[in-house]
Amino acid sequence: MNTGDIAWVLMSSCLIMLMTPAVGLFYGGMVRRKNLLSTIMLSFSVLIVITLQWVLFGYSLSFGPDKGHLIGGLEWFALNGVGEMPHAVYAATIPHMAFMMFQMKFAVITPALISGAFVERVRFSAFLIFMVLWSTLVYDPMAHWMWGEGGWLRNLGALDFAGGTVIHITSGVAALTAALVIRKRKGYGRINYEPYSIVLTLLGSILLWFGWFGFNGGSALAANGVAVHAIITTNVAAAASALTWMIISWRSHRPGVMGVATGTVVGLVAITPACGYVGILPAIIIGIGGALTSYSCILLRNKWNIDETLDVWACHGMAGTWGAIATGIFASKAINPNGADGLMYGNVNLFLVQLASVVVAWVFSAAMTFLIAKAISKTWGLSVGEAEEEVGLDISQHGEEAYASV
Amino acid sequence: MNTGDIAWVLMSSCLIMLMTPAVGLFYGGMVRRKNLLSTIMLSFSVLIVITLQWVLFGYSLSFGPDKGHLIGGLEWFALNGVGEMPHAVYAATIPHMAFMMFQMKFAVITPALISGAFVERVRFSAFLIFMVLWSTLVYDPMAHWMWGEGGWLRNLGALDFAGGTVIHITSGVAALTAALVIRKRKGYGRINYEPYSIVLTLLGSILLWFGWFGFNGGSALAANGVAVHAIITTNVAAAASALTWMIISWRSHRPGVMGVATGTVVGLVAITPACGYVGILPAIIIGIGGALTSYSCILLRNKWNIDETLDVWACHGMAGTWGAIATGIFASKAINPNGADGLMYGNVNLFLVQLASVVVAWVFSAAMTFLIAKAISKTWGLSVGEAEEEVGLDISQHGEEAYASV
Amino acid sequence: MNTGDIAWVLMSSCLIMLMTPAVGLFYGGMVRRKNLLSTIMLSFSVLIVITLQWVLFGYSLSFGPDKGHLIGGLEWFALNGVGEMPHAVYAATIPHMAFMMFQMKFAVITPALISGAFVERVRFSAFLIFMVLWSTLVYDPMAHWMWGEGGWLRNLGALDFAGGTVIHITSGVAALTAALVIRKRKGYGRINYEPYSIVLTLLGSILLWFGWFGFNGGSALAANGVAVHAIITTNVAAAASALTWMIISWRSHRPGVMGVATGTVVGLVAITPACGYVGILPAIIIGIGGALTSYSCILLRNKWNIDETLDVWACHGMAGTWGAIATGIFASKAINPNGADGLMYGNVNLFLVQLASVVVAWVFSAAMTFLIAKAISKTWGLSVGEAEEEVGLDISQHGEEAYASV
Amino acid sequence: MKKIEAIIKEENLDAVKDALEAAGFIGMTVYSVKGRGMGGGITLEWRAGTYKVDFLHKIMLMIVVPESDYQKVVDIIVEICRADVASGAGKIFVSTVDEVIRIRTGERNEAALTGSSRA
Amino acid sequence: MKKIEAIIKEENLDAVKDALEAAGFIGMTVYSVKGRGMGGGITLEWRAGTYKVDFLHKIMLMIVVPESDYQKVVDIIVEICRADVASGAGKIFVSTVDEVIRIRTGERNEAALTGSSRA
Amino acid sequence: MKKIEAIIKEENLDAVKDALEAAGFIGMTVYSVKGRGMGGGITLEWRAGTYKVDFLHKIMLMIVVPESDYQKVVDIIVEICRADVASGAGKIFVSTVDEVIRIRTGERNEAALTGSSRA
Ligand SMILES: Nc1ncnc2c1ncn2[C@@H]1O[C@H](COP(=O)(O)OP(=O)(O)O)[C@@H](O)[C@H]1O
Ligand SMILES: Nc1ncnc2c1ncn2[C@@H]1O[C@H](COP(=O)(O)OP(=O)(O)O)[C@@H](O)[C@H]1O
Ligand SMILES: Nc1ncnc2c1ncn2[C@@H]1O[C@H](COP(=O)(O)OP(=O)(O)O)[C@@H](O)[C@H]1O
Repeated sequence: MNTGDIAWVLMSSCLIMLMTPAVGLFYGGMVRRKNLLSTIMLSFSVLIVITLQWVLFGYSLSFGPDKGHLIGGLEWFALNGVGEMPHAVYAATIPHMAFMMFQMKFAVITPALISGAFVERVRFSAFLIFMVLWSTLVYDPMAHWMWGEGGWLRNLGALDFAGGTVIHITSGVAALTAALVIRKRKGYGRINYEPYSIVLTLLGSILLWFGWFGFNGGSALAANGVAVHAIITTNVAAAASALTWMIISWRSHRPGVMGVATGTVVGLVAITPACGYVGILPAIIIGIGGALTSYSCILLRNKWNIDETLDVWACHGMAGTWGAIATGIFASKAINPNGADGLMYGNVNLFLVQLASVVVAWVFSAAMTFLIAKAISKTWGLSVGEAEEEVGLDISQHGEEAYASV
Repeated sequence: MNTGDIAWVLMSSCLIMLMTPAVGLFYGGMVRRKNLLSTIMLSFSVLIVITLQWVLFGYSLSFGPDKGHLIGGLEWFALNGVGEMPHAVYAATIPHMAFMMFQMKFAVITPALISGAFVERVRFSAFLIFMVLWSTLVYDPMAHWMWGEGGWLRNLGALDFAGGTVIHITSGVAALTAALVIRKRKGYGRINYEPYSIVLTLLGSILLWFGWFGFNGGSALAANGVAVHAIITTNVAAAASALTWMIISWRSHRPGVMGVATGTVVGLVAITPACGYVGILPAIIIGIGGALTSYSCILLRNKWNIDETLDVWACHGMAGTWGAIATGIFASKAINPNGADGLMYGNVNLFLVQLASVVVAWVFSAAMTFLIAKAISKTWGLSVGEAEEEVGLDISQHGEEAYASV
Repeated sequence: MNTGDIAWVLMSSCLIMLMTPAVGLFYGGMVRRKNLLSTIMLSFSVLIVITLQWVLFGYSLSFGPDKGHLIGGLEWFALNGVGEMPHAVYAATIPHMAFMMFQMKFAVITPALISGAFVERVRFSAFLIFMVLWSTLVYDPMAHWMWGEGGWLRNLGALDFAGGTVIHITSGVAALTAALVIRKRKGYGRINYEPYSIVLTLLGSILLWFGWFGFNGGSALAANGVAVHAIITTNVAAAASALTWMIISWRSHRPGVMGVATGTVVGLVAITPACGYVGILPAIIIGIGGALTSYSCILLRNKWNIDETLDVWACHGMAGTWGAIATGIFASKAINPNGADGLMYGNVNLFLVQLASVVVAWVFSAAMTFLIAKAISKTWGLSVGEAEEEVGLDISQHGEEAYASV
Repeated sequence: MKKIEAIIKEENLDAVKDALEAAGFIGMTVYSVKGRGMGGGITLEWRAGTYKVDFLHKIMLMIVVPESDYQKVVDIIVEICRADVASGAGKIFVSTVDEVIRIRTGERNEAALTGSSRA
Repeated sequence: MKKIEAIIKEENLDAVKDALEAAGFIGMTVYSVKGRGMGGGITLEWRAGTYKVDFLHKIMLMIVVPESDYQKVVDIIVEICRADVASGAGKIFVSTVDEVIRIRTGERNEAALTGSSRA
Repeated sequence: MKKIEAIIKEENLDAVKDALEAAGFIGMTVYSVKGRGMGGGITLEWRAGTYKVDFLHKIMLMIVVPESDYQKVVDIIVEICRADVASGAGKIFVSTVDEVIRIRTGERNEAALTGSSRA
């Protein structure tokens, strides 16, 4: 084992931990004041619940001994057998537990991202049920396919450095699907839902950027040149995307702060699958492409008149899709010998595999999310009543208000 | 020396540094707007003042050459003789200075925790005097007994991985004691003191969780399997406690955000003494137990009609007490060979030693705090006048307001 | 290469990344509500734009192959030739890319600091132009002179551990100069511009303190005793300065939170050039001196009636100047063998070299900033119209408001 | 002239504003208030106990119009907000204003309420 | 009908509210204001200088009642807030309201102020 | 007595306050409002779309004075705020107050508006 690697992976885990509540702040600033706490609480509660799901059985399902290339076994229930000794395949230089911890934070953030589709009218209890089912039935299998020893997408040779497909595509598609199941907010299309606190959203995006260094850099699972490289491409793509968003919104109106914050996150999403495989100029292109993709998709979603409230699909699903495909284009063995060459370097195969993995993630997430959301909707009920929506979820779901002020 | 270990301990020190102002934010959100700044300022000023106390003489008193198992000598005044070379006993693979720095952050946070008992009516100058005396006369000896080379509790074999006893019990008991000395807030029992900003409290608890990884993980003083393990148990206990609190409050009313934020911190406190010694399932039990303990103690404190304003005793003192005892129950050499086996593994001795150390911390902290608080109260005065309380401490003590708004 | 060193430098880069938006929060809390977002946005946009400038050509200009001791060549355009292999001179144990990343964050924060002189009336587009020109024409050469292989100040033997001269003097002097070019805010001298949110400023200063550990500790470019030492002196100087500011303001009025937050930052600035070279007691003296210097300079600036809005000159320029000179006084080879002895240890030479480097930074930054600001002012226009100023920059420049509230 | 103080739901502000604008009533002042009508209160949570908060956020829309127009304004507001049959639809208070002064021009009363002098 | 505008201390709001409720006055509107009475100001600090802020936070409680009830309401408020002998106990302004409309039902005047139509 | 409600720019509050203080009008109440006069609105941005917000922050300054003084107060406010020729200089509404009660002393009407009983 290597203490430098351990230090870096531990630190990365800490950084990623911060991201889940940061998603809460990012989203929280975008809703109306009466739903501010409840929006943050959705993310915060994922951190709490999925932490437990993961150590009890989620990790075992995702990374445990492979069953038919489809799922991990329950042999590692309650981390039984997961100890200090490294797991040779997953990360040879750090304790197996460190790898488990690092992956936990990935499992945690994913349902938190989806929460953006539900805000302002979801029943808190329904979201708790949703997240446990979704994490178990969608995230865990998907993580196994892509990253688990024996997983079939991994065997196919699909690349996903830090979760563009597993995390961002699945959550984005899930968000769109869920929005088709849960009812719209009252007055959707008629009322302007003004974001209450752009400062909070900005604070969230700052912490997300900070945490994403752990997300992407930590995915090297060692303190090495790949980790360094991944952090740099991450930073560069975020900047390129934010600048692009700024310019687009300037052309149509003015360079809004909300837009720049969004652009930043979109750039971070787009580079996620690619960060350890592509060079600096491709990273810039990926950032720019992410902004263009997500921006157009927000317009599209608006036109479709779907109340996917905080545009998780456009910002995560579509930027993640673009990133996964771009990985198939720009990946280069010169950057990372453990990766593969992409289309630009004459390798059509990787490109096709990437496309395949994108399609799989889309279809699987959409189908499963629909079933889960529909089932909850029919039995327990997904959304609150109109009176509760009007009073606001902070009071109706949590009995509190964000700010005491007469 | 090992660069990986140094990197991790440095990083942990940075994380813990963040915790002290995070306590300020956590507490700041719970008071009325007119006392918001002053509440944060109590914590912030501890960071400033105890940093200097520590490098000048606090470290020497705590960890300097032992005098009769009771206190360190002043040989290391102004860090004289504390240098780059490792101290073989305290931490063999990192510079002695790094160990000093890491411990500084522990010394700093402890009086900040106590400040919760004083808010909304303490004189700022009185709190400054209090913290210097308390840190010197309570924290430094207690740290020496438990962690200093030659300290008598350490020699007895008491376990306190990251400060459950030294930090949380002493500060919690001190808070309760101080609350018996300082006068109640005007209107206590009659007025509802509505917390001004649950968002700020939540932000504080997020940063505390983040920082606690350094607190507990860094206490391994190396980037090794114990550090990894400590972070995982920390995370798990926090989640278990927060979930428990959510469920309890749901049963009686609704799952409040303030409650979940509190539950999180309580879980972090409870696991602190145990994190490097216990397994995953015990960590869950410790988290649950912490929530149950603190929740009941808040109700109790309310019934006693004591204005221990932000429940430091219930949340730190009692969760810390539970954690210290639970360490005596669940500790296992299989987890950490440098630890000991607890009651569950047939070792009554550790359990008794843990009980003894708890009793010592309670009695010592209560007695000394009473003397210090009483002395300040009789001479300098602990609390502001009623008019100043009514105007609010932000204006009366600091000449400022948290938010400029007509 | 050494994984511990890599882990630490990566982590430090993450910490410093956080500082630039933290400057935004710190400044943002000091302006009126209608300019809050725009103030944060100035810093945030530097992070975005200078990231790209740096990877494209800024790094090459600063650290690329030396041309006549004055500037780096463009050989490293788009990081061409900057790879995983360490650069033997800059940092022998980490990838060259890691050094590049670390330095990027320095380049990014410097123009963000200057933004404090512009707030509440600058055109956003003009600031974007300003920052690109300034970074290219002032920062990059200055960084080359002091830190680039072959740079003439470096060759002279000037010491600047973490950027007191390169970052704080240049930005502070630039701020003063820019304030002489841009018009004053409407009503300057007549209206009280009440800071909108001291809480936000405090949050900014907390994150700055946190990030500064990476800034100063990371400048050792290794996880070694010097890094540890630098963090400790940093912490101590911040505390000493904050305490000094608290006492000064107490004497004249009351210990304000805004003052303590400012004092903290000033202490961090003052120790920056010295942190890896001086002992603990000198660090305390440097902190105290920083507070005294900046405090007096704010009064002076007020008397001069210059609308250098957020006192960047007093807090960064003058504290940086004091720190650079103090380095010439207190530096000691006993602390850092790679440093030099200062005046106190009988070496007049270093003291004179430090003075020289200070003068160079002042003159160069003042002259260049004047040219750049004047040029923009004459052509594009630096400030918004009075109506736009009155409506506020958030709405007029970004089309948004910080908080939605009727 | 009459001062109309309408306490309405936040959600309805935009619609009311637009309707008033369409009818030529541009000038107005709004602010955030909390209030309750004849309904009861809501119990909120504080850590391990509970407390009662019984006010909900509302918008106060204040608009001063010539006497002749006030009924029209009231009707518009009622019309829009009434759609919402649930409780808390709001209340309107009408009182008399003795004098209106437009600061910029010093115009008084009805002249101060019209846009005429602006051109 | 009468409009009562009472500017009181934040601390007293709960007690006043409860007392009014007990006396059957449920509907009311409150908002945050800053104000000063005949007292002076407070000097605040800004980095190395000082500035003066002389307003303190108060609560504006606005309640409209039938003419016959207004004296009772005033008395209740004075009674509760007067306990507090320090300065800044507050002030009450009473004025006339010409018309009250309950938006939900369209009821006018006194009918709009009672809960009768709710059942 | 007269109630003067002046809606002015934030920037002018200090000057108005000082001028009123100089003329002996100490007691007053202020709060934050948003409003628009006869001017139009402003279009704001939301991610990839836009939305319209047409209110700007203003200060409501409310001051109750004896009938005899009200013209003086109006003049002072107009005087100070008028300097600013741009749009949005503000508006003043004057109405009648039937009764004033100083809570601390129970004094009524004009007595409640003067500082006399304070000594
Ligand atoms: N008597 C009153 N005096 C002052 N404000 C009132 C009064 N009654 C109602 N309000 C205000 O009007 C708002 C809406 O009242 P609403 O709940 O619609 O009344 P109701 O239940 O009588 O129909 C309340 O939130 C409160 O702010
Ligand atoms: N003449 C006035 N006009 C408007 N508001 C007033 C006036 N006098 C007092 N107030 C308001 O009443 C509040 C309480 O006044 P208070 O300090 O109790 O008055 P006094 O000092 O005259 O007894 C003040 O904070 C202010 O908001
Ligand atoms: N008819 C009105 N009713 C209520 N408030 C008004 C009215 N007209 C103006 N105001 C308030 O006065 C403020 C200043 O108005 P201003 O823009 O100066 O008026 P104008 O453009 O008519 O000169 C507005 O922001 C609004 O709050």
